[in-house]
Amino acid sequence: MTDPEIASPSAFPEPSVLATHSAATVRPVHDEFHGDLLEVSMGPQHPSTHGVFRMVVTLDGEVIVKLKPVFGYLHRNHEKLGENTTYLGSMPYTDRLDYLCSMTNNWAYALAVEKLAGQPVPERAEYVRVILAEMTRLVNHMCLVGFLFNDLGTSFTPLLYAFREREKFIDLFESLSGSRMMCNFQRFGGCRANPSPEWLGAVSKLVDGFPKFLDEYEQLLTGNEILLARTQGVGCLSPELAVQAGITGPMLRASGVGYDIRKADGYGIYPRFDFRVPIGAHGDTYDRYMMRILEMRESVKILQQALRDIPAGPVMDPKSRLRNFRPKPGEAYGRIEGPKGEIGFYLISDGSPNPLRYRVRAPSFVNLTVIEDMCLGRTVADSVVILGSVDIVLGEVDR
Amino acid sequence: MTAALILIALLILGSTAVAMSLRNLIHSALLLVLSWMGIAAFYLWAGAEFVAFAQVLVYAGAVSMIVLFAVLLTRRSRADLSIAPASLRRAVAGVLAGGATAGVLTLAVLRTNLQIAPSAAPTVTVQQLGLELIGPQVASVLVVGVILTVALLGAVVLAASDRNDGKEDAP
Amino acid sequence: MNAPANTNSLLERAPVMIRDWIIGFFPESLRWPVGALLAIAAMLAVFGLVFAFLTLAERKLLGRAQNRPGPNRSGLPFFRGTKLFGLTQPFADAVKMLTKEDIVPRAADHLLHFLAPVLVVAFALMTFAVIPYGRQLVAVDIDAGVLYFFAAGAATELAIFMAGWASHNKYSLIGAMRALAQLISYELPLLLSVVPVVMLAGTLSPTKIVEAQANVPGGLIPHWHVFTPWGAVGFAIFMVAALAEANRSPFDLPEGESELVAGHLTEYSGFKYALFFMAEYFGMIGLTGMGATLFLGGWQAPCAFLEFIPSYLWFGVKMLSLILFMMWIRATLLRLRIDQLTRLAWKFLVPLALINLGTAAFWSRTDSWSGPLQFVRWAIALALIVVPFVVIGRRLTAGLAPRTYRYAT
Amino acid sequence: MLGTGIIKGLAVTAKNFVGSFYDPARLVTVEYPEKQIPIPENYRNFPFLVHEGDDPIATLRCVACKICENECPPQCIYIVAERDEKGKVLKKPKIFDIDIAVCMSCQICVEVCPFDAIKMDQHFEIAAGNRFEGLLLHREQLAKPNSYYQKIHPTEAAEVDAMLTAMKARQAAEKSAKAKPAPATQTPPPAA
Repeated sequence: MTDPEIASPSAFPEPSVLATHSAATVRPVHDEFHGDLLEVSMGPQHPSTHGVFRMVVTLDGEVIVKLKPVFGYLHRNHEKLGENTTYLGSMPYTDRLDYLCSMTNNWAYALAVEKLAGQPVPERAEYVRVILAEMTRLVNHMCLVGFLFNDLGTSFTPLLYAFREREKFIDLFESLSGSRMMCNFQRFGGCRANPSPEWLGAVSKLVDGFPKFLDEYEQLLTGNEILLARTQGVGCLSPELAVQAGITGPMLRASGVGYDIRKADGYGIYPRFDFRVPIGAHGDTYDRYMMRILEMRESVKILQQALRDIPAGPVMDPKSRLRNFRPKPGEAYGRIEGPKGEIGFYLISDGSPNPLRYRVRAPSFVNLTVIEDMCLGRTVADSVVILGSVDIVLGEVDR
Repeated sequence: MTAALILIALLILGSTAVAMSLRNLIHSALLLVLSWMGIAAFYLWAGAEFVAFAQVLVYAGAVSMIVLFAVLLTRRSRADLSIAPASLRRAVAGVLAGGATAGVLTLAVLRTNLQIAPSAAPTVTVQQLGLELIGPQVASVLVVGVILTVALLGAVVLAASDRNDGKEDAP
Repeated sequence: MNAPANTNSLLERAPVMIRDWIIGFFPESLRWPVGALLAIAAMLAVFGLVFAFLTLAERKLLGRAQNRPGPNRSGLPFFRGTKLFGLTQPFADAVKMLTKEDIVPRAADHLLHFLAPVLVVAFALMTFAVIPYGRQLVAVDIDAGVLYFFAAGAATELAIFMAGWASHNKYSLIGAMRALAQLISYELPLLLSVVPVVMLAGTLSPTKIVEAQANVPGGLIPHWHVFTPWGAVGFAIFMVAALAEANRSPFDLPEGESELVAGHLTEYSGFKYALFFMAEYFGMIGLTGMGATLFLGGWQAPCAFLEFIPSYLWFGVKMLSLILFMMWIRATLLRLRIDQLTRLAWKFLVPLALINLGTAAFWSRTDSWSGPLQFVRWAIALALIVVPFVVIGRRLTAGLAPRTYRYAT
Repeated sequence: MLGTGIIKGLAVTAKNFVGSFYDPARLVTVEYPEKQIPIPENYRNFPFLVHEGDDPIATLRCVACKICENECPPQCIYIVAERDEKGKVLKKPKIFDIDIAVCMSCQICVEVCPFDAIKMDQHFEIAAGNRFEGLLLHREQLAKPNSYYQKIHPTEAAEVDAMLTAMKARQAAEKSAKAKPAPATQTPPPAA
């Protein structure tokens, strides 16, 4: 069906509305000398939109005058499903939200339910959760950086280097939780299985070798003049607009706002680890790329500290119940610093085994709302790079 | 050899004639380029390789692009141009103009005494051409140079005036 | 031109002898056309095979650079189990391309849609006529060969425009416009980088340019143009511009797959797409061939005593090494945006090529300097080139540098 | 200087290109059908039913208590309990279907099963000709011997067997204690 609002060019809002909305000054749409505007629909089947996401782009020559994001193609009714299954039943579905980092999704959901039911978590489980979360952050940032350079036009070389390293981490997830990406590993009150010393040894060996990979990766890319030209000054996001739009994660820190939930909330046992939070200055695509690289280096530090002083003991709280788990009526909001930003679960319980309301605060969805402001005045090639730097996963955007 | 000559002449005339009659502007522009290629073939037949390749390089390479871009970018205004219904007055004006130019051309051709050159023209090597250009003809080369730079600067000014009312494009 | 002893070595004269032997069978009047047809057939066969194995080499090189083996599964049709390290992959691709359905969009301009790939390949092949592959191995020895080469190269733009326009699709139109902007803006540095060579060699004919780079008997350093200051910079500019003319890696904007799907090739499939693909490789072969002829001494051996190896092998080695360098670039570099690409051409390559012209003039004027003056000559020439390179380079990348970041408390 | 970043990048790709010929870390592709990557022990794909003895259907551990059917998030398990001639429900599943097209191998059924009757398999090459009958596995196709379970999950199987034998021993001890002083104590119902 043709969306009436897009179809007829005359239905464009007055340029004055657009002008106040964003910094780019937009020429009147129909003046004679400049010719008409070209409307191009990029997606949903487009090689570089990271899944089924569509951008209806109005071009004046090469410059974007209007960009309307259209998503919802991957909507699977995740939240209504959450209301019809038990609390445990929703856990495997959280793997399918942001399918690149299932461990952090599980942890956020488990944290929310533990807050709701006041469930204590043993010490070793906290350490295991931190280790798995930081490993997921490395995996996600490697994927992002790889795909970003694929959008920039390298023929898969950085992507394949990043995936070579990611495979090693994914294999460790598989040997622990049984599945590479759909781990379903956290439970309310701890983890499902106790990692063996050999597994922890393999993780520390892999983590110690990781900075060497990062150095080689930065040597390939960070100084590259074409990369500097293509990403510096492209897609700038002002700190004020970022805060107003509720942006979180590396995108927010790239714009200069040093807000990291691991430091702000201090959930789990993060206060025990010393790590730094990198901040950008310009909020452009290059800063967002460097945020991920520097965050990977910080995650390696956290992992090394956690692996060094992980205690022995059980990973599952004995009083935790798997079946007919009925938390007392009330509500809770558990959030963690996922690789893409603040991923939070808001639960309302009415005492029955199914939650009354099950709401997911997905970072990709919120970070995507400012895509038009960053793309106005840029060219088509830039819009693809800006979308790549926002790091969206459609499973999380559409839920 | 004359058969090839006639063939090329027919090619040039044919393509320009068809180009005039076609509705589709792009097709006529491309046929125009074909006629330029025909002229380059003429130069080759006359043994002036340098001029032939220069013709192909300049016309088929660059001027054809300008023509096609012009046709492409003014596509919009063509729609508003309403062609007046075929009236007798326009037909008469057309025939008159055509007749006048044809008359002038045939007069010029008849008036000049074209001797048939006894033997093929001496092949001029590129080096001689170069020396000739830099030697006695150096003034004309410099004048042409100045004209081209002025044209280039004009284009830059035109484009610049178009750009500064749009958003300043960051490097 | 000295005539070292080896010109009569069997391998050296083999191709010419075969040609004369075959021509011998024909009456006098037919000699010329048969010779021409023979040359065409030989070139098509050789460059057809070179194209086939170049696609395989590219995929293997790209694969190995990305820690994967590249195509190694294709075997022979009837010997099921044999693994030939992918050597039959190009023929498998050819069969696939031939059997794929050739879809022409209904709204497309059928005549132009069909004509575009034909013309692209025709013009790409026409450029092969003037490249000297060996001592007597040049198809057509025209006086203005270099100009002919770039004239044929410039005509391919026409065909790319036809492809973009005839597909009647938004993406192809933007792709075609980008391709034209790129080709036109890179034709200038390409030609300007060749002008010093023509100026120093004093001729436009490729064979004479190669002979100008012959080695002094007994000399060890080859007398190629690339070993002079203006030659090195000219060669660098030529290679960058050649990358852009052949739509290769940092400049493969027209079929920038991440934005415009496949640029002006979106509406092509099956054999027509293969023709465009072939034309890109022929363009690459032609440009690297001409680059080797102009700057790397065509079929000249690096030094006198190495001349027992036949001349066409030297040409092959140089051309293939340049092509492998282009593939190496493709495995590494990102793609430039259309305005950066044209800005690089107009604000960086053209001024540098003009300054290079000046240095070449200085170089030719100071030919008579010898002894200590030789170093002074090199120093001045290098200064004439490097200083503007650094100044314009810094202005081009003003404000672009890897940044250092601070951390939140 | 302008070109240095690009040259460094070229150096990295060259290092990887050369490295791929001698350094195994730089050539990571495993050519699948000929060479296979060893599967880690914890790997799980689709569930299967464990049976002790040699007759698969009779000695199934599953008692058709339908806990897994209720707990399975995508509801892909369908159980109908066996009934004897008088209609009394027996502790045997007459029908036990798992639609592995729907199953997402989340192994919640394994966690909630009190009788360790269902475990996760490691067999992933299961292409079927038809989407409906082909991927709907019945009791006969699901049942696999305990020895197979010990082969694919050695450590886990060892714990399960140890726990089962301990429970059997405890029950036997209680039965004998109950049989000797018949009326003395009322044995507590086995933990649900």
